[in-house]
Amino acid sequence: MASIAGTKAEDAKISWTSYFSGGAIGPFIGLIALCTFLAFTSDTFLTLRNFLNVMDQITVIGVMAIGMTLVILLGGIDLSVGSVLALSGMVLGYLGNYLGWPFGLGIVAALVVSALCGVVSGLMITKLNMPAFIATLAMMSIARGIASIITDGQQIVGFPDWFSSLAIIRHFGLLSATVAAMVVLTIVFFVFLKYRPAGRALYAIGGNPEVARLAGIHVERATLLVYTVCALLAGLAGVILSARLDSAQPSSGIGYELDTIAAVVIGGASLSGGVGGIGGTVVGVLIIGFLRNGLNLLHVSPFVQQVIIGVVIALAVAADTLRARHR
Amino acid sequence: MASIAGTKAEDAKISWTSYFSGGAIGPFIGLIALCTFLAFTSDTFLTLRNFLNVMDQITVIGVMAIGMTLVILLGGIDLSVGSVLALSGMVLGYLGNYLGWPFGLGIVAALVVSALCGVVSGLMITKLNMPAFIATLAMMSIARGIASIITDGQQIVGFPDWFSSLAIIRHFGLLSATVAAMVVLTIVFFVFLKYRPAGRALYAIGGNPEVARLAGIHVERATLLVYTVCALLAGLAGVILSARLDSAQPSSGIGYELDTIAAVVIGGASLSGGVGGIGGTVVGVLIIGFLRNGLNLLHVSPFVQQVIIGVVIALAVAADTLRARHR
Amino acid sequence: MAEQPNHSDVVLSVRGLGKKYGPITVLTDVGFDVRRGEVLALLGENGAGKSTVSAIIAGLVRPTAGTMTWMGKPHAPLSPADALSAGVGLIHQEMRLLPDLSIAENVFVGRLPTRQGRIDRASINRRAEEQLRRLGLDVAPTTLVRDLKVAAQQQVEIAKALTLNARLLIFDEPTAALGGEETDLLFRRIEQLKAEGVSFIYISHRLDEIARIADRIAVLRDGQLVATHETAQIPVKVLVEEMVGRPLDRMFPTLDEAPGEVLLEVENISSPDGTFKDVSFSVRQGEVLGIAGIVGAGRTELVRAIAGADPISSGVVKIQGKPIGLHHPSDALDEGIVLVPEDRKGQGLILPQTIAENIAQTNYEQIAPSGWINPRNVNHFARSAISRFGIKGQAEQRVSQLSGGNQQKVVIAKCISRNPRVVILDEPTRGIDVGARAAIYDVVADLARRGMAVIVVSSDLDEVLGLAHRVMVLSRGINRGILERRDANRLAVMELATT
Amino acid sequence: KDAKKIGLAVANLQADFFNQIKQSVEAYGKTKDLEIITVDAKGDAATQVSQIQDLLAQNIDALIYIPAGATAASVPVKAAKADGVPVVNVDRNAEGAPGDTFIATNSVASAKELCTYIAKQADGKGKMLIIHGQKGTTPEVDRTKGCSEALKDYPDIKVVGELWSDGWHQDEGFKLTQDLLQTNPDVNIIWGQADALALGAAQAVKVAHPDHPIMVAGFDGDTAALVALKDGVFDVTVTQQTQKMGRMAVDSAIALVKGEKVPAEQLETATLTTKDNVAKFIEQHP
Ligand SMILES: Nc1ncnc2c1ncn2[C@@H]1O[C@H](COP(=O)(O)OP(=O)(O)OP(=O)(O)O)[C@@H](O)[C@H]1O
Ligand SMILES: Nc1ncnc2c1ncn2[C@@H]1O[C@H](COP(=O)(O)OP(=O)(O)OP(=O)(O)O)[C@@H](O)[C@H]1O
Ligand SMILES: [Mg+2]
Ligand SMILES: [Mg+2]
Repeated sequence: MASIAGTKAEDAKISWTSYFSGGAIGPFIGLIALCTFLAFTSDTFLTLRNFLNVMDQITVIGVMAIGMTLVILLGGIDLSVGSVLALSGMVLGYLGNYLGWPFGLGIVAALVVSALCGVVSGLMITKLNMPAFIATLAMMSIARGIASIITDGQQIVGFPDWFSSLAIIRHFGLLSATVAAMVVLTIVFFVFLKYRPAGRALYAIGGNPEVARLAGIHVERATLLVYTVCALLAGLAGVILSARLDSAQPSSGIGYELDTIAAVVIGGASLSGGVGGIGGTVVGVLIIGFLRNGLNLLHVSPFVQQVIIGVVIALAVAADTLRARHR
Repeated sequence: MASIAGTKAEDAKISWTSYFSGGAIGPFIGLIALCTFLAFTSDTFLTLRNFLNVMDQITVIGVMAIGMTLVILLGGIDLSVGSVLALSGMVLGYLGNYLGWPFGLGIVAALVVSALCGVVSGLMITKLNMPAFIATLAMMSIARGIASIITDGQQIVGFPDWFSSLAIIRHFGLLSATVAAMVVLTIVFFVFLKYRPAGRALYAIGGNPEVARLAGIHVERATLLVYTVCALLAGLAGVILSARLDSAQPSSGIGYELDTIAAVVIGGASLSGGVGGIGGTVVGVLIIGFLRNGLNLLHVSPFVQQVIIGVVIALAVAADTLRARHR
Repeated sequence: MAEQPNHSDVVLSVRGLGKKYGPITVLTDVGFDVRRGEVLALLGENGAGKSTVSAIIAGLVRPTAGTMTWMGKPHAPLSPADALSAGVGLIHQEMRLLPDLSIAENVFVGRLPTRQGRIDRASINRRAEEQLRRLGLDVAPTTLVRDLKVAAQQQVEIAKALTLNARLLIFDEPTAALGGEETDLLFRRIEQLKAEGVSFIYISHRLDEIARIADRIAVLRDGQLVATHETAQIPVKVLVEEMVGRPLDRMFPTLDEAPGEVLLEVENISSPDGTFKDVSFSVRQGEVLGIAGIVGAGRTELVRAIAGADPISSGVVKIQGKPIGLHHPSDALDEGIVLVPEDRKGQGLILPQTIAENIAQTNYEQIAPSGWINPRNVNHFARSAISRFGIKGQAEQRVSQLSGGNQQKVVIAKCISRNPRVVILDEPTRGIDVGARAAIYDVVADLARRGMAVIVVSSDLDEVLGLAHRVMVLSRGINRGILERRDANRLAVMELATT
Repeated sequence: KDAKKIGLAVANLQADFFNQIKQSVEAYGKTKDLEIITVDAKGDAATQVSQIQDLLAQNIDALIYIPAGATAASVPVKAAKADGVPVVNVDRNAEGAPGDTFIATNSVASAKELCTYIAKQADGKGKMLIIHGQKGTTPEVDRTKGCSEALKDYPDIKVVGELWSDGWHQDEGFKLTQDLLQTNPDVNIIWGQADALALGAAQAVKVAHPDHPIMVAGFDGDTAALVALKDGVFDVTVTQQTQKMGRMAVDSAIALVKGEKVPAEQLETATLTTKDNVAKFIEQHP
């Protein structure tokens, strides 16, 4: 037998990092390099307060990116997350502030409506065999339209104190409830994808849906479920954003789908499916989060920021390739 | 051997439509249905003048969609087209209005700069093996940043008369120079993809790059070229938009990448590559163009428009699946 | 035909099975039984409908007519999951594995065992490794499938099926990519499972295997059952006649004994990663050179390098004495070297395209000499290739709809229609039926007769021996010797191949 | 206490109006020896909250806040107040949590003045098209309100068509106008609720070659638009005093840091601008 072996030691060295980053070692190195750089150039970057701020800032994208990871693993894409986020916030605000529903019930309703969007996208994809890109593009337009129709484009301001404090009060001086929710969800889905057969089934479907089907996996059901979960998480992100802004507006979340997909792909996932993971996504989300935060701290002018963000994203991902080639 | 006969007549019937729409018969039917509906509900829709207006309105997306078709055929994606469009316009305006270059030279320079963006994206994809999504996302951010830096975010207004008249004067009462350019480009690339071996090679690469390579096709070179052409066409779209608006601004073209990709995919192209064509793309561009125009003619409120656009896009594409299933 | 409806041992009975794809009829009125602990061989030409029958039984495809009974109960699986839970497993002929997952995960895909709520990785790794070792593959179970060659992947597929604990296993050409040794190991496993009462439906185009492993035989032709035999000891000649519908006089063509000038010279080439080292040989015009060796010997790498598909680290390749640069497959093609790759789905075909498009892709110099394509010429060219190679399909049909063997024929057709000078065929008859195989051998002989240099790589020793003027034996990447036709026999080759 | 470091959170630098204010704040801040840290939310409220957190993390002395999104979010103001940082709101103010001072153009009054001028120019009769901004946003609502108040006095001016843009962009102005002209070729007034929309509308009119003159009006007084106005591309706009607002914002911030009292609202009117008085605005933007 030829040498597939002989790298045991190196394997072990790599594995602890790759364990969490889900194989996205290049981006992981990029993240470390970025943080090191920022720590040396900005005196506020490496403070607990700034770190907590960044955690706050990434919560919305972080929660959405979890769902998007599942979708992309499956070989799909979901362009509707930004619109579903807006719809969720508007439903919540409308039920709570216009119709006077108990706010907790409003949250549940907002999540249900969001999940329904996912169900519709999922059905278009599985039953009508539509490309995910088109199905979710249609849903993107529809959900945004409905979100705007609810109050004829007006925003809704002023939610109960307990609700907006979810995003503001940092318990034990550390985690706000929303950040805690993101952390918990991240861990739950990390474990799910890594240790549960149903999680691994997503990798199989993304790798080759026919093979997965032949192995007895219910591909359609899983697909439907994943789009539902993704939309549900987008809805949750909408609730979190509403708490954070203490308001809901139909125009929120525009362009978030690209940010979210970017975070997942920077984290090493492949848009053709079957490759990626929550670990990598976390790295991707953190790269985007720290990058934006750091550039603000460094007083980089907004236009130059755009250029730098582009370059850094390219570098972070290219690092992976260069490393792979070097081996 | 199994009998494959009995479908000759039907085949022939389908083929003349599928010949031009590139197999996107569902969307083609959708387009016809849409036009019929609009013709009956709006008394201005079916006028020559309105038709010419729509042609004007789709020119920019139409030109970009040609390049995007090539990219998508190859199995790639280009998110940077909107930004490259803006950059092209700003380079043109800056050289012409600020530095006083001859305007013709400015156009050439704008196109060269745009093509360079494509070269850079293409090199990231072929040489650094980066996913097209990330490479062009990075380019999207970089090009937009540079476009804004040129004049510190200011727009540039007022170009030579001959230039803006390119988009205004309708020769023989029909085609303006810009619309004519779009039509010519469409025909050229239609012929290229259909009747030139180099065009067919793109289908092979998109279908299976390894098979294409073994067949002697220079996959890397073709990829680089296609991204360059796509960016070049986006730059041309930027020049056209500048002529049309008689101004250039760094914020133009935001979100056009999704519109363009949507047009191509609605036209039956597959994001996994190897399937699609200019005919289908034309159908996709027309669906989007007529839909927006028609809804405006019908004075539909903007929020309801969004919902309708989503539904119609879904229906147009679903028609294809349902038809396929029916057979 | 001999049917025993109430035979006590019958586990699966199939009655009146029919399948149509739109206007295309693929199966008509197929009926047979499978008994406990037996191997039923399902034979037939390419496109006869064997894979379709298997897919129906395994729940992948739904029939348009007919009924099935499994263990005495009606069997109408709506999905593979239904069939699996009933105890019916399938190794699909064409199915690929999941390249980005480990071997172990591939083996246990869809049924990963858990312990304390977590996937029991230790157990799947152990069981996968154990199973693979019994099949003769010694690689770490955590290796990604992406890094395996075709043969090893096939073994993983087999391991997957064998760990299913199914009561009926359908093997659709499991040995097409395997060498002799691996086949022996597989057969040993099948015998063991038979003894445990597991039944098999076994599909293969290697008729010599049938006599060894099968208990009974059913033959399909054009989607209809034409014969069932209660024993596997049927003369090959008879089986072939039943499959093809006419007698087949001979397998191998007679070769011209007078090769011409030396055309291709390979001098001391090595691969960068050492899969082959310092290999030299030459091929004359009109000569067929066979390359034999056990699986993993490096034959595929070697011929890919000669075709410019992979880089070489040292050595030269010459055509008519002139060294050629090989940086890209196009360099080789320009010199008239074509390669028929071993992996038809990964390297040979663009599945969503039609037969015509696939064939045209490599032949535009001929189809469109002016640089402008006339679609009519494309179809015309394809039609002549279709009839020349006996492909069952229409020019406008997508290759993904073809049966495996017919896909292989399309690959050969598209490569050889170029009129090359050097033709390299890597496992050219994998998955090809006997009749078509003889036709391909005729094509090979014809190529040689027309003055081309032909290289045939095959794991089927009879093929190499029957077809080649000389046989080069490769083992662990090293040329162990080149045997003249008169010296080449099984023993001599195997001796060199295992050094 | 003297102000040294001031944070400037801009809604969207892609819009000329905001960019003008930004440039004014930066230029004027320089003359006062202030460090101005600018961030651009690109129109997204959530991004802006993040950016303001980043600003506060750097211990700014005062915040100049131009809210992004449909209407002003209150959270940034609350966060700044929690850190004891005074806030100067520009252009928009949040209902629940106003800044220490609010500097803006009186949109309703300005729109009213503009539409009154238009109506007079048209001799109090005719057909009018309105290209609205993004539906539901504060400027769109206020400008629409001001204009309709003016038009109440001119019953013979009919608004025969109106459509809404998604992002106040020029190309939207073009398309929407083109489509509206299609069904109403006989209009004589078009009002774009921002100069970009008006410029797009003017271009659409040019393409349509109408057989009668059509008056095109805008709003904002963008630098580039003023040049276009001079060249006769369109007819009238109201110029917001961006430079002055920028200077006022800086002065207010300095005063607030010192602990001086600043009025809660400082509303400026926009100046009606036509070909006749545009020259001085081009030379020196107000
Ligand atoms: N989706 C489809 N549409 C149309 N025809 C199909 C489709 N799938 C299979 N066929 C046809 O069905 C016939 C039987 O195919 P099948 O794969 O069962 O053959 P097979 O006996 O397994 O052949 P081989 O030995 O080459 O594997 C072929 O002629 C094939 O072209
Ligand atoms: N059964 C196997 N076990 C381990 N490695 C294998 C096996 N089969 C193939 N390989 C890998 O493939 C390399 C050479 O394979 P290659 O395909 O070139 O050989 P081959 O002689 O053409 O065999 P094949 O019949 O599989 O085509 C080996 O060095 C090894 O890395
Ligand atoms: Mg088969
Ligand atoms: Mg091989």
